[in-house]
Amino acid sequence: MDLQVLRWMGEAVERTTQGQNDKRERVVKASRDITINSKKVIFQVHRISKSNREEVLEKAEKDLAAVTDQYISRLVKELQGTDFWKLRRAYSPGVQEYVEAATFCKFCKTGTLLNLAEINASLLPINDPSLEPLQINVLDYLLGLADLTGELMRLAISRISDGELEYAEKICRFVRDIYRELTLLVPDMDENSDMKKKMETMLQSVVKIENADASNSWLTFLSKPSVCSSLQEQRLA
Amino acid sequence: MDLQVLRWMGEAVERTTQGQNDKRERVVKASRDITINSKKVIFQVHRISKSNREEVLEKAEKDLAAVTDQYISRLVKELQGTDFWKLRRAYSPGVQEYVEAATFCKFCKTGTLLNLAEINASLLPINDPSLEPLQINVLDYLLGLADLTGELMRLAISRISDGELEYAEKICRFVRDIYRELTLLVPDMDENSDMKKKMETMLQSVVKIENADASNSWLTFLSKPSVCSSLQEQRLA
Amino acid sequence: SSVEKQFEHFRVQLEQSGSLRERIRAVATAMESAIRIMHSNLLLVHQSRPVPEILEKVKGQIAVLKELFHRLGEILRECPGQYYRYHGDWRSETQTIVSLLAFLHWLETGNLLMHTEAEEKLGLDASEFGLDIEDYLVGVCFMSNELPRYVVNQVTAGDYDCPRKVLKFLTDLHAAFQMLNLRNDFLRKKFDGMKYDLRRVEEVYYDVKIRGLTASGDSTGDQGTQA
Amino acid sequence: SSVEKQFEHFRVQLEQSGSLRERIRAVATAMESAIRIMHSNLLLVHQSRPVPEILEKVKGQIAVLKELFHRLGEILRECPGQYYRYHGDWRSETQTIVSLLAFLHWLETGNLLMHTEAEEKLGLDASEFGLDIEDYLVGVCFMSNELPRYVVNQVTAGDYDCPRKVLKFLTDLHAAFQMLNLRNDFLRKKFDGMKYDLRRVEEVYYDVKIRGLTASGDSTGDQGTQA
Amino acid sequence: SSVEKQFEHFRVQLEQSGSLRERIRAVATAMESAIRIMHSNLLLVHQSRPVPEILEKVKGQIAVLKELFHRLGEILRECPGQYYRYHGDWRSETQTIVSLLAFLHWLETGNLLMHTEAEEKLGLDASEFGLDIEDYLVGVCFMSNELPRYVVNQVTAGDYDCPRKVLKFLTDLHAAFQMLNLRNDFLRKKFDGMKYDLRRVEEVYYDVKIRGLTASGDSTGDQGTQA
Amino acid sequence: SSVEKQFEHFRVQLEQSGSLRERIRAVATAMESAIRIMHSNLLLVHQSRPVPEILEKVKGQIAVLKELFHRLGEILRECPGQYYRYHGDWRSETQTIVSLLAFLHWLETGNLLMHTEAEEKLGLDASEFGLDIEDYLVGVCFMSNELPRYVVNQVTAGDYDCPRKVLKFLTDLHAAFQMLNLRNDFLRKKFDGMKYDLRRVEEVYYDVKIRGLTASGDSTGDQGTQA
Amino acid sequence: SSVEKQFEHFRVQLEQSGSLRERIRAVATAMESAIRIMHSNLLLVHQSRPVPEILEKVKGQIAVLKELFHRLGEILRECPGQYYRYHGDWRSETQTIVSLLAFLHWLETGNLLMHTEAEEKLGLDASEFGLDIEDYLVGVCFMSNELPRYVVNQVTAGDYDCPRKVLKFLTDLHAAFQMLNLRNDFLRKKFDGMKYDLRRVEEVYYDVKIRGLTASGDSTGDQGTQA
Amino acid sequence: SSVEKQFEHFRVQLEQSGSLRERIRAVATAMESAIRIMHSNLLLVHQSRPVPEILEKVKGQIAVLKELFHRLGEILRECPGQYYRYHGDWRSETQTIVSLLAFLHWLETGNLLMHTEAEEKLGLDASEFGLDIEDYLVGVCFMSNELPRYVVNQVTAGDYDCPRKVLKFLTDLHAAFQMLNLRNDFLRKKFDGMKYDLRRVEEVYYDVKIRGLTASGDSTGDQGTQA
Ligand SMILES: [Mn+2]
Ligand SMILES: [Mn+2]
Repeated sequence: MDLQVLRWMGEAVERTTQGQNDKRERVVKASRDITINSKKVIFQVHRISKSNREEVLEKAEKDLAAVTDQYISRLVKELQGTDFWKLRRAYSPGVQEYVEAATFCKFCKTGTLLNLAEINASLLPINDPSLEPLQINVLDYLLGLADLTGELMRLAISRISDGELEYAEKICRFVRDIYRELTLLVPDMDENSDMKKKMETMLQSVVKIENADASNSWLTFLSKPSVCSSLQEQRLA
Repeated sequence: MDLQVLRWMGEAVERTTQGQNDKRERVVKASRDITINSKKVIFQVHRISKSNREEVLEKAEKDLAAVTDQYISRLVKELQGTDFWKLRRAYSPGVQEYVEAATFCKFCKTGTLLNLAEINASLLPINDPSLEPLQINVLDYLLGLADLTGELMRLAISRISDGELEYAEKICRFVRDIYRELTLLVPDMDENSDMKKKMETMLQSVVKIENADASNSWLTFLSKPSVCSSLQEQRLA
Repeated sequence: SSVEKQFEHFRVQLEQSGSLRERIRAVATAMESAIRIMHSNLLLVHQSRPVPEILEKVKGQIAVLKELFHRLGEILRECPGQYYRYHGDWRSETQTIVSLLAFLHWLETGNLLMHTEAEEKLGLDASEFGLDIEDYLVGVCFMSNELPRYVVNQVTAGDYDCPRKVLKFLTDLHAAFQMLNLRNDFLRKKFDGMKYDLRRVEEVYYDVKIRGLTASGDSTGDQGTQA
Repeated sequence: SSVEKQFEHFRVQLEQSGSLRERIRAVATAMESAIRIMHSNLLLVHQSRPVPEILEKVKGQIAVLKELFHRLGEILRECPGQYYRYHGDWRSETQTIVSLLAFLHWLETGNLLMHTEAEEKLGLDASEFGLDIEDYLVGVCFMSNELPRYVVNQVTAGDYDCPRKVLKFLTDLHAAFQMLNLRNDFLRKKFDGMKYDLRRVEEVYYDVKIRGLTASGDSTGDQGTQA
Repeated sequence: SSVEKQFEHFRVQLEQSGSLRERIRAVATAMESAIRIMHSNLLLVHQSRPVPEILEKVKGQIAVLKELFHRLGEILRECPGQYYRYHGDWRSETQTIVSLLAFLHWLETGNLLMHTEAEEKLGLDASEFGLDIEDYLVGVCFMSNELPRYVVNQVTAGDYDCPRKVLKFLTDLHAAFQMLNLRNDFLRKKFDGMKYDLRRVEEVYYDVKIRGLTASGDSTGDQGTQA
Repeated sequence: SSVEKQFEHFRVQLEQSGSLRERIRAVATAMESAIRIMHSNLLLVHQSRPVPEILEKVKGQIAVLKELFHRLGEILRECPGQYYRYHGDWRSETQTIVSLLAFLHWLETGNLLMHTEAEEKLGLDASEFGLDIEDYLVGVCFMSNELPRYVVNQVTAGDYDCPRKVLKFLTDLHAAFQMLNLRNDFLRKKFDGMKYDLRRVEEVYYDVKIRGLTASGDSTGDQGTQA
Repeated sequence: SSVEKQFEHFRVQLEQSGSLRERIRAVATAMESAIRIMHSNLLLVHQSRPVPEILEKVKGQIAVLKELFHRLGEILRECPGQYYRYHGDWRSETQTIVSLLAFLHWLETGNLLMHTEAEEKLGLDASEFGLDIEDYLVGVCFMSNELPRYVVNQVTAGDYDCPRKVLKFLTDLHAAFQMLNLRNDFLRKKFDGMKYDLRRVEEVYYDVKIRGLTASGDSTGDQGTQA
Repeated sequence: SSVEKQFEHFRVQLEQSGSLRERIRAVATAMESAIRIMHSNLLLVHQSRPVPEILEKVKGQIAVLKELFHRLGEILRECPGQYYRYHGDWRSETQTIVSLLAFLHWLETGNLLMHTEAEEKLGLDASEFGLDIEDYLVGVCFMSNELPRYVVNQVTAGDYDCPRKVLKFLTDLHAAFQMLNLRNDFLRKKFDGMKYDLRRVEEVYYDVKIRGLTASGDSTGDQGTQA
């Protein structure tokens, strides 16, 4: 065997895998930045209350647009020319969090679910037209959606404390619908062990909203003077 | 309920368990010292060679006697008046190592197994005659014996390298006998998961001696000029 | 050979202790069975059945347990000084028994079942076969786990003073345990769990208080738990 | 050689049992799929949709399952006496199916689905291919896990009498299980979990009670669950 | 109530199967004990004690095992069609027994103990209570684990032809197994381990060969293992 | 609703990819089967059977594998750009195939099978469905694991020059790998294992050398491995 | 020889650092003991005992801790620049101490105990032996865990303004933490837990508010916690 | 507010220490890379390439490492007294470097590389940024792991005196370590492994001796290792 051949091969391979490794690291970093900044958007949306709705959402949307323009576009740049599936593990967490943030904003604004097609359409402008455009895949979208329900749960509870009962009720219905739909989809998903874990968390979220909602409906009931009879009187005495 | 009663109980209990904990810690420490010093005795015995046998064993026996007089007697003092079984977990490691050292010395000196009864008899002098004397229990003895085989394996290998083939052969037979006897006993032992692990290690020791012994017997075979025919000649050429 | 003789001797010894252990296990299994029935009867307290009725039901089981401890004591008398060798074999049963007795005692008297009282009820004699203190303490921790549920069900049944009484009992108990310098072991873990019971009872008391439900003449006379 | 012949014989046998197992797995997968749809429909009960509507929806799936059990029975008829050899391959599906049927049955009638009733619904014949008792019992435990959530949602929807009914059902079920002397296995673990369901329902009942919500004549007549 | 009656019925059934299982476990424990003695005697082969002497010693244990399998068969006759329900309770004992028998057989004849021969030795009748094929195969794998050590000890004792014979036996055995399309289970794992035995024997053969020790007329006539 | 519509769309998509995956798995299973036969034939090399005979035997399997890769390529052509989505499903098979081919190639030529040569043998076309470099490298590591055993068996069969040749090959291969800056992953772990192969071959070479066995005219002409 | 001399030197050094570590551990054990008493006294706050009384009780322990930190500082002065070498040995004690001091401080003043204030109370001097920032932050997180329980008990005792004050404090604290870009470590995990405390306090505040319990002039003047 | 100011201050500090850590990690990564090349060159010693040639090759890498340690020292000078805070981040690299240097040094001189010599080679100054003793000792243990392989390959290459020299070196080294009373930690574990190296070298020495291969005038003059 010719050592030179081997050495040469070594170098060729080196170039390839080394490049891959560096790229992977950069993609991981991009993904991490997307995550952090998407989380900030979500945190911003949670500041919502009856009085500051418009203002909060406007800010959140601006922040989200910034995530798209700055961080998602960096990811797009890093990925260019690569098989999106090869590095999926590296960027999937960030994309999921981005989906979570985007759908969360949309729901708070319009009460509807932001579709995958809509998200992907919104990404087209930041893609380099000469390359295959980055398109978020179904799996990451669904994984992001699963996390969305956790945020909606928190939102519902804070809305209840704030007295916006109907809104909470609406959230609750929405979450239940998503949960049901996902129940049917999970078994068809690629590697679904993550998703299965998320489904359990989601069920807990659903149950939590239900409980908060329940105690609330009893409490509203209680606060009606006609009904809360002796108990309330006792307290007032 | 009377808080005073509770407090009182608390203090009483405190006294008891606190005393227990301190004693346990002291016993653990005594056990650790026994372990270290028994290991030193074993290390000393491993220095043995054809030329220094007497001298090495004499030194080892002196060291072992020192372990008995200084460290085992401290354990005896700590344990006095206690149920030996209650604190067994605390002192068992030390006692096992002591058994290992004592039986190792004895085997090297006489080629026989030091009995439990003999060990326990040797402990009587250091016991306070007014109290129940510390007696090593069967389980700790057997656990120590299991470790002994590991030391014997090392000894056998070094004896083989040193050319004392018959001695190694003898060790090998002795270890096999102990292994066989223990095989029959293990299932009857109290909590035998430790012992089961040790049995596996012991089997490995046995196999190791066998392998060393095997390669040795080929080598002795080889070194007889009448047999080592062409191969040897090739080398000499 | 002498080696063989020694090992033969060991084999006999170990078989003896093995059969002893088997007899102990048999007693422990019988305990388990009595515990199951006793526990099942005690659960009726959550359905707010009167304490005397429950006491009546479990009395028989206590007698059974006493008898079993007697039998255990006799077995152990065959191997003096080896209590702790076999302790692990009836330990968890003993802890559960203490928890049941302590709960019953609290229902009757509102007081903590003391260590000596527990020994007495089980016919144990500390001088030869006593109740291990740590087992007693673990049993008391187990008992505390039952209290939040009891409080919830009593309030449901209209006994609004119950949370206050249980809270006082549990607070004192927790404080007493806090004084102990526990090693980092099973007992410590169980005790660490007690604070969740305390917290839950505090929350029920809070619920009752915030709704002004305590004032009423609730002290249900048929309960012995007068703190 | 005879060794080769023997191994050739083994190869054939292992392939036969392998392909049998594959056919069983295929049926089990089909069951899983039907279960998934049925479960998804059953979830609507938490949104307080009327029981008859839900029953209507799941009826089709029950028929599918019956058919699948029929097919399973036919496969097993090919290897008489080996029911328990392959049992593990459809076990967890069966348990889930029992839990769904038992929940439905309880919604309809307020009663526990009996073992024989479950066999009947699935077209099983105990004499040749019956429903394993332990599977049935595990299924019932699974069903109990669903009840706390159901109770909470019913209360939200204004059915304040539901906790009382469920509590009674669950208390009785728990007591019945308590009679069984369960080995330390999966079933035992599941049963041990049932007490958390019980506790949770007690707490909801407590919440409802402490707010004085029970008195009203709310018992929603459109539900079959009259305990 | 009918629920109570059902659970009473279950209680009886579970206790029956529980006691059956206990009886099976008792037989399995007795097997274990006979295995232990047999194994201990078989260990003498590593000290190059003559095979006939060893055979003599273990004969008694084989008779004991045969009797125990007979008893097992009788217990299982009480619950027809449930062989595989309880199979796990005597499975590992059976596998060890096969491995011991196969090793003995190989020492005597140099051949592999066939499945039917194993059944015969244990008095099993395939038509009603046979030897499960996978258990037989696992047992054969276990036996292969013993061979490397045997080879080493035989070489030490001067039997330089042993590695060649064992290597041939093991190579053929490995090839025969290779034909089976094993599922990814316990048996597969055990079989995967066989290649380490093969490799170890190859290395001993290598050691012997490289030292030029094979040529001599060493074939020790007192051993039945003529491949 | 639009939500339902979207999810319905997803369901269709996922089912499509699910069935694609199933078809891929079927191909991978067929590969596994061919690998098993090929491997089993290749094992004959350890019994020092002539290389040409072995090559003859495995040729058929290589053709089968080529065909299977072709089929895989066609399936993947249905989902352009998703090679790496399904990669995990045939990955380990590919690695094993590379290891077998590389071993064969080395037997024939004494050289390392290059990446492009491997692709060629399998009919792969890098421009659309190539051989992943990491899979190739892992396969080469696997191949190295086989060499120590081969050396041992060759020496046993009297080929004393084999260790030197293998040692040279393995040293060069190890050095080439050392140049790669491997991530801390599976490949790295496999490569780390290569040094044990190297060490073992060094030791065999040492054994042969220290006994002066190398000088003889050993170069067995029927082997292609002339370094 | 020089090697021996070097190792002799190492032996001395390793023994020195070993004994240093032992002395540090002894101080840490003494801290643990003081912490236990202090914690036990602090628990009285949940029984709504007046803050000044509690402060009186714990003052002694703070003095003890200060003294112990002084001793620690002296030990560390013996090995300048090695603070972080031994840090792990007193770390968790320090965190608990910060949490207790911070809780006390909040009870007294309604403010967050600042890092410098904590150093001051413990007699630490940042220039040579300061309080590690991460330890301080973990301690603050621990303190937040105590607040929900405190709020529940205060409301029970009639202090309806407490939830509002605590909620404000906790919200600000949470927001302040949010500013930090925490690594994915222990501190981050503890901080993540803070949101559950926040949520629980929100719930109590909500309970109190919805019942119109806040308006009253309840602010119990003997408490320093005026936000 | 002051709280905000404090947290702003923390944010800055945490970011500073975060970026410091990142810079340290970057240096450590660069070290790793140099180590890899150096190690790869050093491996040539197993192919019995002359030591001077190898020394020549690695000289460059040592210079690189020296430069990197210099850079590390400068980073650490920014945070005086925090050496041990970040120690974990370059620890394992340092240990490997010591092992490589010690091996080289032994090849050149036949002596152990002393701690001060190692510091000197790396341009470290004990007074401000020294080489941790435990890291040095672990490195020496790593070096010992390389020796058995070296001995085997030297003997193969005809250097029959090498085993004796290495054995003497290793025996002394082992004895020196034995003097240290090591805690039960990583270093202890590594040292425990040294005895296997010792044993292996003993075996090679024995092989060489028993064949009478030592007497010859083999001392290859181009090697510095004259013990
Ligand atoms: Mn989220
Ligand atoms: Mn030892």
